[in-house]
Amino acid sequence: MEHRHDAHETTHGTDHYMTNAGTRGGGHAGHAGMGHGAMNMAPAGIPLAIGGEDRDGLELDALHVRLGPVLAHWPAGLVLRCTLQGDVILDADASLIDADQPVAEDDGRGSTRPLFAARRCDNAAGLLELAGFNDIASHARRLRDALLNGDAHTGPQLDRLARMARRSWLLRWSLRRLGPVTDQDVARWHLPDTLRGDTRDRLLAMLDRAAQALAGRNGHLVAEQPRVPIDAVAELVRGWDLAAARLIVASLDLDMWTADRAVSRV
Amino acid sequence: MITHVAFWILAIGAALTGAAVFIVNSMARASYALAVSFICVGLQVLLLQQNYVGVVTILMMVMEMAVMAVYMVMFMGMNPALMPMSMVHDKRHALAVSIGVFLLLAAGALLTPWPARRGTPPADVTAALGEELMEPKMLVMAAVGVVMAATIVAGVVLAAHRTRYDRFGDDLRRRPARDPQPGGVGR
Amino acid sequence: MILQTVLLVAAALFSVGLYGALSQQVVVMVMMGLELMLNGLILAAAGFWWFLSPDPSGQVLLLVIIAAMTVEMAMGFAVATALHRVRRADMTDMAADLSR
Amino acid sequence: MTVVPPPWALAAAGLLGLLTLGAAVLDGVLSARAAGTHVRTGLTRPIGEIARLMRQRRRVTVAADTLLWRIGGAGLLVMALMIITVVPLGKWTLFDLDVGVVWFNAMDVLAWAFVWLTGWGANSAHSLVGGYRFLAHGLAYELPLMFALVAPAVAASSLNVATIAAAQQNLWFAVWMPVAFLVYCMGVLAIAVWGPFSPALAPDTAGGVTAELSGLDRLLFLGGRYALLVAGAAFAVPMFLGGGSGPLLPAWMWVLVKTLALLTAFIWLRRRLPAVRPDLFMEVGWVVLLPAVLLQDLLVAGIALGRS
Repeated sequence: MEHRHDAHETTHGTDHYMTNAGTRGGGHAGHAGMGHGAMNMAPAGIPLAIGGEDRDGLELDALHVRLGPVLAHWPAGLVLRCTLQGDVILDADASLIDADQPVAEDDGRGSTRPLFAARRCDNAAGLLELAGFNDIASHARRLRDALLNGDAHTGPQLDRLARMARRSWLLRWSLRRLGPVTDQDVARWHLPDTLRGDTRDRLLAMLDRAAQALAGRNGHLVAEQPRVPIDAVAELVRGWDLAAARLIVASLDLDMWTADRAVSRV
Repeated sequence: MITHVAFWILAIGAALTGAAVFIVNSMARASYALAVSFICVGLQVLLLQQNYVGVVTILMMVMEMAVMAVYMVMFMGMNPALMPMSMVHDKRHALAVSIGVFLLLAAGALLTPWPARRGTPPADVTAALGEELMEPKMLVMAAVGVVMAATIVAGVVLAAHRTRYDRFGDDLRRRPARDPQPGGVGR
Repeated sequence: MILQTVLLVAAALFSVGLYGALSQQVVVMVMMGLELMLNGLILAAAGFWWFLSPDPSGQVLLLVIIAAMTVEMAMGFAVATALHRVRRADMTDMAADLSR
Repeated sequence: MTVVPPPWALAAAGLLGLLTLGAAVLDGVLSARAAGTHVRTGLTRPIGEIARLMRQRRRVTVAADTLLWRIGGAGLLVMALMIITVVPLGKWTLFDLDVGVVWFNAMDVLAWAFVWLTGWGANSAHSLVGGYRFLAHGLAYELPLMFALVAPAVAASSLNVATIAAAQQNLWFAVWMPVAFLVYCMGVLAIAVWGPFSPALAPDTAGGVTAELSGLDRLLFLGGRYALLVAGAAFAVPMFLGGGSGPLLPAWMWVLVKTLALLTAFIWLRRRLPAVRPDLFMEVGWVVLLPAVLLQDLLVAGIALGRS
């Protein structure tokens, strides 16, 4: 469990009253009763949080919260160490668990077309669940199960899912303008082209890729899949609130099974 | 009889939770102690047959204290939410003054020969209040309304950090606005 | 429940609030003290209304007190936020120092 | 209007409990159907969940504010009970308060306190974020809800719930003040932290205010949400849906039927609507809902003035 009064790792360890009192020097006798100095600064053994600069200029306490490696609807193995103020992610630092372990070179799990499509459906279901669209999410999950079971006639179902996602104006309202990735971002962080646009665009693209894989239209699948540098994930969530960040990460369609050092595939 | 018992329970509750505001260590507890004190007073006002005012007191104050708790946690720098705190100055003088004031007020309350009750309560107290507000005391209502609206505007202006120039650009033409996080209607 | 007891309770609430308003250093805590004083006022006004002259116009006073409280709180919060932004001050005497 | 003696409060609480359980079962069935599993699992899951939570040992977190945490967890259920005291069932009521509408309003505001306290008490970042998200929602929904409650009161020129119900003999208020009705329904979903207003306990914050809740506390909190849906639906009946008026059936039965119908709609809506994040909803609440409901009030006031 993470605590909201985690230790602050930066160097300005004094609290701001002390700093203020110091700069003002004398004329300060009235504060004798305050007795800050005598206090134990770590209630229940947890040092107090310390404020820092933030985007709203409120200097709220900075909390250190780790997201992952295991979290519902979260790419397993991804760890984001976030510095939160309120629920805004001030700073984040991404890493992968077991990144230095040798990964079995493609073990066959990601190679077949239905499995590739199933993985896209799973990621889409996670994103939809996070956005609170329970019905479409259950649809995506059932489709994933059908794909994994090798059921026939999944193509029309996938089309239906994509149509539901494309037509829902509520989905559009809820996911548009979240975590936009521009052409410059793509170039700067070496992101795959498929991530361009906002969260809704990426959701639709995800479902498109699944449909293409099932129809056998894209030849490359895993071997030539573009990769998402892990640091870009941290870059993308910076400045968003916790929930928006969860949506953005889910929309990246990360696939950690084939993760290698500091790189993931889309 | 039951009203008397209820009144005294509420009275003791109001006073104790009121005192607890300045005794407890936790900001959350302090603000919600004050909320409980207000609820007790609101219920006492209900006992005094002023239903509307009593219930409105509860309504307003619980909301205010919910906001208050957030402000406490936000702005009480070194987080006395968890620390035992003693953020008082001139404790002795304050105590002396307030005890003096209490004695004065109590003496006044007990010793003043209060006049006998004039008039009788209206049959429907709330309706009477409404008519009063909308007819003879309309000015009060109008003034309160304007003051409230002005408060909303002034409060937002004082507390806001970004102006419309930050959002819409220097010529106010940028659409959509540049916000840290986009809002729901997409302006 | 007679007028005297109601007024006693109100006086107690008012005095506790006064103690808080005088002794607390943090702006928000001072506001809590003020609120508690107004709380006492509400009770006293309700008592006066009921026991002395239960005609409708008296209740208007109560509503005005409640309105005053909300305005006080709203402006207090706004000022506290503004002070915090500008100087990181949340103590009354810090705010006083800043005015010099 | 007959005010029944206080012991009947127990019966009212029992009825609330039954409807609450029914709501949980209905939600279970709908979830099971959507997930493609057998409907029976949906029927039995709420019961099993109650049994599990009653036996579960409480999770302990470091430096939790246990007192406030427990108060918050149990509070929603108390709110629901307080709300139904002013709802007339046919011609019986527990508490014939002349300012019943304001009473409902005062009780629904308690959600601000209880949900936030539940988030605060656990001393965990995720649950605290959940608590704040609820308050952010509150800032957006509370004022429209208040003004939505004003509309029926103005139309019936009374704050008494029974009088408002009686004023709808000819036409339900829901029919000619649809905006107020919809905003009221939204408010009920919001105080129950339900459906679109569930971000305070959504999976995107690892469960939000419920992240660390366990055992009896969790049962009370989750049960309290269903109970609030029930209470909100029940209060809508005299306010907007004509109270006990209706053909054939006795008045009290009509109240129950209407409550159940609205409750079913609430439960069903959860699956159909996305969660509205507070950052999105704040603007909608102030820019769209508040003006809309104020216009509705103006219209209602005009019609009421024209009638008198």
